[in-house]
Amino acid sequence: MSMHEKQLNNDLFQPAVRSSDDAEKITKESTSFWQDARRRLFENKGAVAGLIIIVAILLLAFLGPLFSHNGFDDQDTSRTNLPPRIPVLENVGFLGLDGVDIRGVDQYKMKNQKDNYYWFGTDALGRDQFVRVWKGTQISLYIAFLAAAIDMIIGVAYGAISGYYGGKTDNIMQRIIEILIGIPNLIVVILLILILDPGIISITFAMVITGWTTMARIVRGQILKLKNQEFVLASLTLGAKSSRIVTKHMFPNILGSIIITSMFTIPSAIFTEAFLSFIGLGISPPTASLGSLVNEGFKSLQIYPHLVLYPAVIISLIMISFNLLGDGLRDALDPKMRK
Amino acid sequence: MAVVEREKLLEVKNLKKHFNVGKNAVLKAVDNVSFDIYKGETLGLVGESGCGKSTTGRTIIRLYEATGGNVTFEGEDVHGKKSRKELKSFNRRMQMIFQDPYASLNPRMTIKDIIAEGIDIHGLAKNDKERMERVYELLETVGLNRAHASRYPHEFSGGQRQRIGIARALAVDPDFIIADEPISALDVSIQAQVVNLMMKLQKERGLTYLFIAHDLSMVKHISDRVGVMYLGNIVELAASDELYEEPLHPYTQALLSAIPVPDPEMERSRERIILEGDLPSPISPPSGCRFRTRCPHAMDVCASKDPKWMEAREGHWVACHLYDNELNTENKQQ
Amino acid sequence: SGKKEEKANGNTSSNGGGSKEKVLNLMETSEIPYLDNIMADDQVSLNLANNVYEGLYTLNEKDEPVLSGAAEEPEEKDGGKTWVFKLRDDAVWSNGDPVTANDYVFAWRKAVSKDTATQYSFIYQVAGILNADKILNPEDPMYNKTDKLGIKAIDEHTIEVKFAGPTSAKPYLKAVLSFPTFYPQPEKFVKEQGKQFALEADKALYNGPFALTKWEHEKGWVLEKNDKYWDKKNVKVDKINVNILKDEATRINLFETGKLDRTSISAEYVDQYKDKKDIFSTVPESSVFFLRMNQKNKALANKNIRHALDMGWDKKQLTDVLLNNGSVPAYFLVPSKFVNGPDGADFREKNGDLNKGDAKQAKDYWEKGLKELGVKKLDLTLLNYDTDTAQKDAQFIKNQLEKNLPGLSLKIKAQPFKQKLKLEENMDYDISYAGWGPDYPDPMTFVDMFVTGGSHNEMNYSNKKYDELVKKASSETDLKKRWEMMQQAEKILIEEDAAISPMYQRGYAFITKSNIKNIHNHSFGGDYSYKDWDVE
Amino acid sequence: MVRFVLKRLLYMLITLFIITSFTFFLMKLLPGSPFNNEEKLTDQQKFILNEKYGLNDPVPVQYLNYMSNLVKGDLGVSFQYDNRPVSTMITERIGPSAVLGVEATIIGTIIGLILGIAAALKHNTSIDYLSSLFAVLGISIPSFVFAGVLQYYVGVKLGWLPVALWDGPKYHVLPALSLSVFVIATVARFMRTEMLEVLGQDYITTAKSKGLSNLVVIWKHTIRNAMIPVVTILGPLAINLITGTLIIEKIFAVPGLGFQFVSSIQLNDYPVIMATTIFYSVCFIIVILIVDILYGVIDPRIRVAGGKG
Amino acid sequence: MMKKILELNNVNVSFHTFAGEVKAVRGVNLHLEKGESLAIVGESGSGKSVTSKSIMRLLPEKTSEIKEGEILFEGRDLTKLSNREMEKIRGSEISMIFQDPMTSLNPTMTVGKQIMEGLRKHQNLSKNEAKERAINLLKLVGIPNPELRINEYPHQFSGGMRQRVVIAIALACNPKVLIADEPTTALDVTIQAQILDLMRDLQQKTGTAIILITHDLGVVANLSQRVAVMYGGTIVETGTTDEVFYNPKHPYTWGLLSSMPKLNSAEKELMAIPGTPPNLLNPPKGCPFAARCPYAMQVCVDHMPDVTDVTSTHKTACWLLDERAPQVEPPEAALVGGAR
Ligand SMILES: Nc1ncnc2c1ncn2[C@@H]1O[C@H](COP(=O)(O)OP(=O)(O)OP(=O)(O)O)[C@@H](O)[C@H]1O
Ligand SMILES: Nc1ncnc2c1ncn2[C@@H]1O[C@H](COP(=O)(O)OP(=O)(O)OP(=O)(O)O)[C@@H](O)[C@H]1O
Ligand SMILES: [Mg+2]
Ligand SMILES: [Mg+2]
Repeated sequence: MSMHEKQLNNDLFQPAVRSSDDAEKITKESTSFWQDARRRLFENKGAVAGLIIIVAILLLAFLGPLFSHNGFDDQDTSRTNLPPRIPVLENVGFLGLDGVDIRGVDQYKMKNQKDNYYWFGTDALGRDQFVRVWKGTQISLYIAFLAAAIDMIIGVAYGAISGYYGGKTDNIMQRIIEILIGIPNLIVVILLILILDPGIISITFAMVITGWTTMARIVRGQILKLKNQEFVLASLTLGAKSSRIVTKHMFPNILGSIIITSMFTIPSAIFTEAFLSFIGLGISPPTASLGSLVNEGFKSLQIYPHLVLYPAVIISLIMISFNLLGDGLRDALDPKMRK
Repeated sequence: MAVVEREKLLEVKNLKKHFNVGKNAVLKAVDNVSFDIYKGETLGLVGESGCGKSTTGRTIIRLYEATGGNVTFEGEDVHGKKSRKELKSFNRRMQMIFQDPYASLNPRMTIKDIIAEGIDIHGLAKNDKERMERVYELLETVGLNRAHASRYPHEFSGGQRQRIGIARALAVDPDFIIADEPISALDVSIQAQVVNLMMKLQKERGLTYLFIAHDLSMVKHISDRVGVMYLGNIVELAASDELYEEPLHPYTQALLSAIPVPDPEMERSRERIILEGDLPSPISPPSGCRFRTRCPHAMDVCASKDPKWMEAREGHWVACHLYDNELNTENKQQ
Repeated sequence: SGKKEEKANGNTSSNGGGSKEKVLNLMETSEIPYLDNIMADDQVSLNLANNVYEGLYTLNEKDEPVLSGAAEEPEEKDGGKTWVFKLRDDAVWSNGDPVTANDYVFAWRKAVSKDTATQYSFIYQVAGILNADKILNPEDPMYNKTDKLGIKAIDEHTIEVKFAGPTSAKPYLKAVLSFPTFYPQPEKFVKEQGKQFALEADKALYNGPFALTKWEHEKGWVLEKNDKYWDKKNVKVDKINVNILKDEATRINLFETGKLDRTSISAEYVDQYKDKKDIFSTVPESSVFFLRMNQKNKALANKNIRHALDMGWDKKQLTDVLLNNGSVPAYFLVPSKFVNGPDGADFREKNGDLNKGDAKQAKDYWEKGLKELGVKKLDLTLLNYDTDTAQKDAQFIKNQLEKNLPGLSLKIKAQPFKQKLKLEENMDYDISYAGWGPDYPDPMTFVDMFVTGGSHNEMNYSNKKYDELVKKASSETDLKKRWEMMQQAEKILIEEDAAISPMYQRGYAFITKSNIKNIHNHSFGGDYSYKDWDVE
Repeated sequence: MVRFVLKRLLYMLITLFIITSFTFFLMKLLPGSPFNNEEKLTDQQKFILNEKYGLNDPVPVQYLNYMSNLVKGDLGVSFQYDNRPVSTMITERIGPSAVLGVEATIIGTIIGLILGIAAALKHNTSIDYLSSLFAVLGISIPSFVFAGVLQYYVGVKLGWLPVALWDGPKYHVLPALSLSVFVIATVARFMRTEMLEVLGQDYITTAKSKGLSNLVVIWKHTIRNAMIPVVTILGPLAINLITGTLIIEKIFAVPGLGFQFVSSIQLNDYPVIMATTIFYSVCFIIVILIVDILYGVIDPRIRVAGGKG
Repeated sequence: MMKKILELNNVNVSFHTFAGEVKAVRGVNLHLEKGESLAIVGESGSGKSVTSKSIMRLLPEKTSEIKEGEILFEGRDLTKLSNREMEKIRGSEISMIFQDPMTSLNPTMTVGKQIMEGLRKHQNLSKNEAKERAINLLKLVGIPNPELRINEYPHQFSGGMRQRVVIAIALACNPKVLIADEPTTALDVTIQAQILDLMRDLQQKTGTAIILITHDLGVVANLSQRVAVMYGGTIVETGTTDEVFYNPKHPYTWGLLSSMPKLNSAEKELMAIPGTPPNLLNPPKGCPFAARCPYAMQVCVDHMPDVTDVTSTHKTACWLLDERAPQVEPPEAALVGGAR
């Protein structure tokens, strides 16, 4: 009835030879969870873009200042408030990188700085904004990472203890968290900053003191879930000690959530710092953070927009890229998405 | 099969496991369950979802602390206070296989580490080479090969994963394995792989199983004796053939008649006992006999009196007022 | 909103025919702390009091006291120790009640009462009103006995004021009496209102050129020409809207959109506006800013080090580039164009600029100082305000000093205003950015700060000669001598001892709509008298 | 339900007690005194002032006084503003802040929902990417930057809307818009995720298999269910609005609570700082409570379970 | 002869995923006659649900595609209908029940509303009429107190009850075809018995044709007149229930039958099908079962077997039925009848 019946050779109707292993063979290459996650992460364009931007900003934060012969606090009142000017790009009119300010005056000419190039311009004290922006980025990132790290330590420890021991301990610890959650963080941060000596450590401390509850809740939730997972029960029936359960079974499985949560702690710490700077409670000069630079620059937004533009763009870039990376990591690490 | 003179491996007496759920609410997941398991046999445990099968298994292996009753393993009380060492040796002798082939393997560990976990915990291998040897051996025992050792769980199919779970349990050379619905998450054609493997292993290693399932045909196939649970109680326990041929308890009867048989002819001619309604909530179970609300033979006495757990025939235990001779004679006298 | 504007327009046209309603749109950076003139202790309150109330004297555009509530100059008795004032009988409160002698007595007694606890009660001591110091001293038996204060109502429109010492030693006395703490208050009304007094616009009575007709807390207020004011024909402006605007960009934006007539601007904006002569102006002030050098610190106890720190930075760059608002470099304690001496000459004319050294000189002093101290390096902290401008200034100074004085490292510690004051009070600082504005129009308000143990000498400075001069000057009735003593004291303080390092005399840059005329400001008390302002 | 609310009220009280005490002692740690012109005060005067405000008592006594007054609803008087009762200061200021907050929430939620829904329905299309980009930008760019830019361009350059001040509906637009950007972004992001989640649910397939049109399925089954979890983020959003108002009110000269809070911080006006903190906490806790209750009301699963239990 | 109400001719369905094209259904031919009950069995991932969803056109619009073939419902090709026309068919002419009763009802809408929705859309009933009808439907599927329960939410119902509600929804407009995708898999045996009983009852009353998807052969034997066995996206064997159970021709069917323990047999060794199902991302060129088939020949690996008519109703796609192939007997365990 069908065409190829005739074309088929009789020999083909012999039992096929096969090794017994064939049925169990796995053809795909072996991949661990993390390799898999990495692949998924790299498939996510947004996350990759975020990652690249973060790396680029990190590099620039440390290498950027080296591009300039100026220190971040080198003042010169003969070159104050210069708009940005970049070689080559200065010739591309619409970019506005030609040293002409918004009133149309070539400030470099006016201030006898014809031979100098300040890529991001200078501020009211004649400091090279390029160096300051990257130094500020360093500080902001430092605060953010520190906050995230401390947050992680306290939050993870609290959440893990609460979830792992369960029962009364959990009950009490949860009640405490419930009460803490009722406290408006930012207000407490503001009050704390008021009494602490302003500085990186105080700001970080103030942010951390209220910030860890989210992490604690997430970790607790995860631990509670894991505690009843069958692979943990299996380990228990094998006689595993708590330490083994925690290190081998729980920790590797909540690491993803911890990373994801931290990815969102970092931008929010940067944001909080910027906010504090904005209401005058941030880093004290001459040290600058992105937030304090924005705050300073914001006052002259209309006259010297370059002072606020660059730090604001970098804050936004950091926020965007951490958010994108965080989203990407969530997709990559969230077991829900896994087959 | 001679029921007499067999060596008891495990004795469960009046086992109770209650969970506190919310304020003042107690969920009696397992309530007064007693049975014995003999060396080398497979005891099946069936019942509807939520009737307490898993809880029974988990309480026996001490994943849960029992609320009451005791469990003796080879004459030794395994509940109550124990030193860590004693517990550890107990852990070596009793093992468990889990239901969900996806949740029962740690996704962050390689197969060899999963299987070797018991070996590591109990220090059963002197060195890494010996450890790997044992892992390979176990893999082969469950029909997988060496190449799989360094892979991760998500790369395996459900059946393969379940076999990995079995290999993990076997790694410590247990005598007794509690298999909690090891096949219900698997496809029919794959279920046979696992069941055959389990039966093969039992034959080879003289293992004893407590086999928990809700699929009666599979339970019957693998078990020597079967216990039927309903809402935290065991209502009937008998040798599997006997149970299937002459079920005594109305619930068992209904359960059996409810199983669809892959035989159209038979299906067409079969009389079905369709039970009314659903399983009541275990938080507020019916008084007296817990099955009475759905029982086609319910009597007044069922609401007021707990049925006794008694041996209606030799080796055939049942808890039902229908078979309570005293009660029946009482009734007759009236 | 459309409706509001319409209404405003309507007003203008209906008022019209002849005169158009003259409206000023001004701003403040903070809410009115006190509408009660006795409590007023800050620029906003004092300025308001100056415009809605009136005392015996007011300051004219040259800052000279002129009669206002008093009908004529006082009759002097007791060799000048008692003054008798005749009050004007046409002055009334905004409810129509006359302003009586009793209102003065009531107000002055209230001002020194412990229950009032106004921060400006000390001005009664400054004026030398009889018993004021005793009434205010908790240790004195006369403490809080306010009826012992040297003021008495002779009749409904006459008051008699007694002074503790000769009034001739206080050439500034009449100007002091123009200060709002000396204004009268309507006793009956105040008592009726009780705690509510002056908490809202309608909870106070006004006897000044303007009345507060609307007060929306934290938002703004409205002053309207006071119809009952005895001199209302000389009040040109009909209405003044004041909004609270804390953000500078907002102020500029409002100015640009015509919603605001005048605002101060900071350095950044000066560049923007300084060429627009018709709207840009700078206004000098009588406040002087200086660095306190705490002599509790060993290094700062060294005169050479202090000299070095004073000369080691470029004051002109600070005022021209950073402040850029009409502030001038200060080489003095007593500001210029503040008050004229008995000879009619400015205080500065004689003393001129002190310590006007350069970086090289500074370095020499520095090296000498270091040698004397036997160290190569010095770590000092500069206590600072936390405002943006102060921060910038401090960074500039730090940068300059560290550059010019090798081995110096200066840390900046910025603190909110109050905290900074606390630290100063505890002398818990090395160097501090400080400022002083006059309380009365006399150099003494500056000079007596640094006497040994004085409450404003928060830097452990002590010089016997200086103390002597100041003490003598305060009771010297020969005004010329007195003047010279103060000049001499200033010289000692700065030229000899470099006890402080003056930074600048503050000025403000303003942009003002070109149709606003007759603006002038006072060097103490309330900043402005809107009575004189005009809108064209 | 009643029990749930009562329990929550108890927590609220504990939380409030902690916050109040915490704030009180923090205030005591603040260096500096609250008096103006302190430079010019003599020790005598300071003593008198302290006496007047009860600041010479030992701290525990002050604490007890404060707490007992608080229970009576007396928040003390402002140090800055001539004995003005703090409670009236706060009640006067709530208005603009609340109006602004509510407007921002409403604008933000509506626009956010629309964006989120559009993104989810046009999943993986340019609409999705655009809306997601906007959401990320909205979360990433500080609100004061938006405020500054809006004020300058819309207010000054274009002259469409008032630059600042608070004199009628027209004046609300820019501040409310600046404040709502974050709300828009957050709601959009959340809604998108929830929509996608719901769209993948079995009951959506069931609804489709009934023959309902796409529009009906989306409107009646998807959006409603996706919106339930969105309610949970309204709490955090509300807090964020508080922080937003601190800045936005300053920029737009809105006479609100945030504005006052910032000035009271700058002026060390303890009673106002404390009262505002307590007030914010109360609002915050109430918002959380309302959100929780609301959640129960709109989600029948919780409603009925709560009702039974 | 009965009338074919639904006919699938050479239907191919693919999913476009990141990893590539998943050929989930490959050349499926099926038909359903009026009032009959057809079962589709096969292991997980064999394409049963995809086949049924493609009839309803419920596959995800963006990622899936019916690549080839036609689906004729009363002569109309469903693949060619506009969305609007399809909406008219869904729920009124063809309706569907899904596997998981716990998730297939909208948790925030009362049960009554969910039943009424379809009614109001397709039959233009007023609110009260629809309510009346919904109550009747609930009564029909055996829910006590329907007047009260109609206002309750799904979570207030037990699993079995919910599945009854789902059935009520599906039956609301008296559809001609009811597709039940594993309607009892998530339920307990005793509840499953109730539901199966109910479905059989309803079919007799309403005459609706049923496509029953399951992998439980017991359920098939219980409810259906004809069976189609799917494997790897293709139909490997179809026939009447008796034919397939008592005279199975395909080795996969044999495997399926013999891997099930029988209550009444004493056989101790089950026949397991070794290995795992094929990867549909890259489906085998030949017979999809070849890799696991104990009787596989070389031809099976490279060539798709032809469909052989065993009887007019019984068709099998297997090379073993070719005359050139060696004669193979089904294993003992696969013989359902043998044990009788
Ligand atoms: N940790 C626990 N806390 C509270 N209740 C529990 C817990 N574990 C089980 N239960 C309850 O105990 C009862 C019995 O549960 P169990 O898991 O033993 O049933 P099962 O027979 O194994 O059901 P299934 O067939 O669904 O696995 C159920 O009602 C369940 O909800
Ligand atoms: N949305 C989808 N995207 C990609 N692949 C899909 C999608 N839905 C189904 N598939 C694939 O199509 C194949 C057939 O799936 P289908 O759901 O029809 O199987 P099934 O026979 O119903 O199995 P089960 O018994 O598990 O329900 C599977 O390999 C599955 O991975
Ligand atoms: Mg179970
Ligand atoms: Mg399916």
